[in-house]
Amino acid sequence: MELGLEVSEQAGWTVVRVAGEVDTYAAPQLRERLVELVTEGQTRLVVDLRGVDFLDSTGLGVLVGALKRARGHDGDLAVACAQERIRKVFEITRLDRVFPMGATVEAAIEAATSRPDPGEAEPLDGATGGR
Amino acid sequence: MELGLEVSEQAGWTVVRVAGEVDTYAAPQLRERLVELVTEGQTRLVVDLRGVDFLDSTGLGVLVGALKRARGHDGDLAVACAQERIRKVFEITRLDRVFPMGATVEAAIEAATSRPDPGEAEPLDGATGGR
Amino acid sequence: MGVLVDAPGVEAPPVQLTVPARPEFVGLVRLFVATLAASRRELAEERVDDLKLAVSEATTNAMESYRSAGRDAVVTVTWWDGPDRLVVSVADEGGGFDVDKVPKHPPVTTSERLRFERGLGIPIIRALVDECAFERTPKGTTVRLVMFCGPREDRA
Amino acid sequence: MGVLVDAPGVEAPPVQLTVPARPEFVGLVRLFVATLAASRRELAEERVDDLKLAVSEATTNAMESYRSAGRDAVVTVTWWDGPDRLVVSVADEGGGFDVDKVPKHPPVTTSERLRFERGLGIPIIRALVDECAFERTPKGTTVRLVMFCGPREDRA
Ligand SMILES: Nc1ncnc2c1ncn2[C@@H]1O[C@H](COP(=O)(O)OP(=O)(O)O)[C@@H](O)[C@H]1O
Ligand SMILES: Nc1ncnc2c1ncn2[C@@H]1O[C@H](COP(=O)(O)OP(=O)(O)O)[C@@H](O)[C@H]1O
Repeated sequence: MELGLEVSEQAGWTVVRVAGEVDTYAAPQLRERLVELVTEGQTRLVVDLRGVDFLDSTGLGVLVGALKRARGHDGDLAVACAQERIRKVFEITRLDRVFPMGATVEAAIEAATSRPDPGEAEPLDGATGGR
Repeated sequence: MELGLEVSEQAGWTVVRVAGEVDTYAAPQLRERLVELVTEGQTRLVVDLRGVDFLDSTGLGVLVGALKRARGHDGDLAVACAQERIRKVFEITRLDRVFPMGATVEAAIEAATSRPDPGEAEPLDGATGGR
Repeated sequence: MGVLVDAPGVEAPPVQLTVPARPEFVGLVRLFVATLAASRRELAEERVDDLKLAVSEATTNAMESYRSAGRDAVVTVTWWDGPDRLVVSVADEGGGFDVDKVPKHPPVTTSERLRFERGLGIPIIRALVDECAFERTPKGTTVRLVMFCGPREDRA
Repeated sequence: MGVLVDAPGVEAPPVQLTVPARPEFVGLVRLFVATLAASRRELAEERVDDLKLAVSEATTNAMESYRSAGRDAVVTVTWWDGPDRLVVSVADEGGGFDVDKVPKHPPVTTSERLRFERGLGIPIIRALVDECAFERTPKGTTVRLVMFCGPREDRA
């Protein structure tokens, strides 16, 4: 199955709306798109996972890679996610402490901008803006 | 999967609305219901297959059995069926020549009542009211 | 695996599903077929439905072949994705039968016809697929169904 | 078939799906699990999702174990429907590994963490199922996953 990937702008952030199942088959499509965006200089990203039915470790890995890349260019990567099922995957892996997260795109941006220093490479403790 | 089976009355006919997949697993449920109805004296039956996603030879067999039973009690059994996919199964097996059929319950009843002699045990040639 | 399967360009390995010979599993077989067929985008929806029904009929027969069997009876459905065709086999070890000796129905235009509730499965299979073969195996039957289709699109 | 499967009341035969070791088939494996799990109505939807994800992760690993394999590499997923549990195994012949030697990630609170895009599959599996075992087989690995659930309802 192909992934749905729509890019738009919101409040100075680049929003990537993802639809479908982000698994080992589809994750490369997402990686490619995110790398492209950062390469084009769009380093403030929101990945909107609200239309995603399934997300596995491969999908998480792509997001971690893109986060590292975005922060390396003084940007950030926030995650919008409303479904308990998807949120759970972040919680299990404790990546909800790494990504700024929110239940809507607005909330995800808010979480990213209220972090102590969005340009910094990592949260220094568990109390990040994303929680 | 359980079959949906709803019984109602229309123009003096007993309408059995079937929903789901009528296969070897579910067909016994349909058979049981139809036998019950004929036993209770409801011998003018319309089986409404418009909510059926799948019908196989087992399902057809149940309908043939019920038709025989209904006609044996001077009744009849008409079939309402709108989907090409389901209709095709009747056509392949030429059972569209045996059952009075229509795309709606009204049309199915019309096909049954316009047959030369609805109480007769069989159509005598291919030109039955159901075509 | 026989003539049909050694057709040029049919790649190993196939996809295979084994289910207990019980009616509640025939729906899983249909889902298997529908899902695999859907990945061949050049196959029209109607033909996917045809293949689904044909495999379902063969599976029902395979399950019924075990009428008196123990609890370990299974039916194995195997799917080969060829460049120009789909090949599906349905195998049982239910004792086998001679397809040429299966009795034919009286014509639908006679009242005799209504005596027969069974015997529609094989005619339906024959009507829906492009090729079919009923092979005897040491312990049962393998039904092979072939559906021709346009050349496979490359997957991403 | 190993300790977990010989658990009391687990009936033969299992349901089994074999797919080529290619990413496009992991979706079929998930559909297989979701469909079979759905027939256990006493299993909450959240736990069906958990099992689906765990099996998907194990299948992805099994597929990746064949990185340099030929075209006949397959992954076999087997489903046992026990009275008080579901047991799923995922088997490959991709050479095997020692689960105790898989490196651990640095804590998420350090910047080191971002260097690792991989290595989340096994932690996710462990978090989601009630029991899991990574068994070495002669040529590869069999991962067994167990989900406890209420007693099975009788099917019609
Ligand atoms: N796989 C099989 N193993 C044994 N006998 C079979 C098999 N498939 C078909 N048959 C025989 O052929 C007959 C006709 O099959 P079919 O046309 O599908 O109708 P039905 O299954 O309704 O009788 C069956 O009744 C059975 O005796
Ligand atoms: N079935 C398997 N066969 C061989 N090696 C495996 C298997 N499953 C896991 N591994 C090894 O364990 C490592 C960790 O697996 P996992 O936690 O799923 O993360 P990832 O697959 O993303 O690396 C893998 O990188 C691989 O080396």
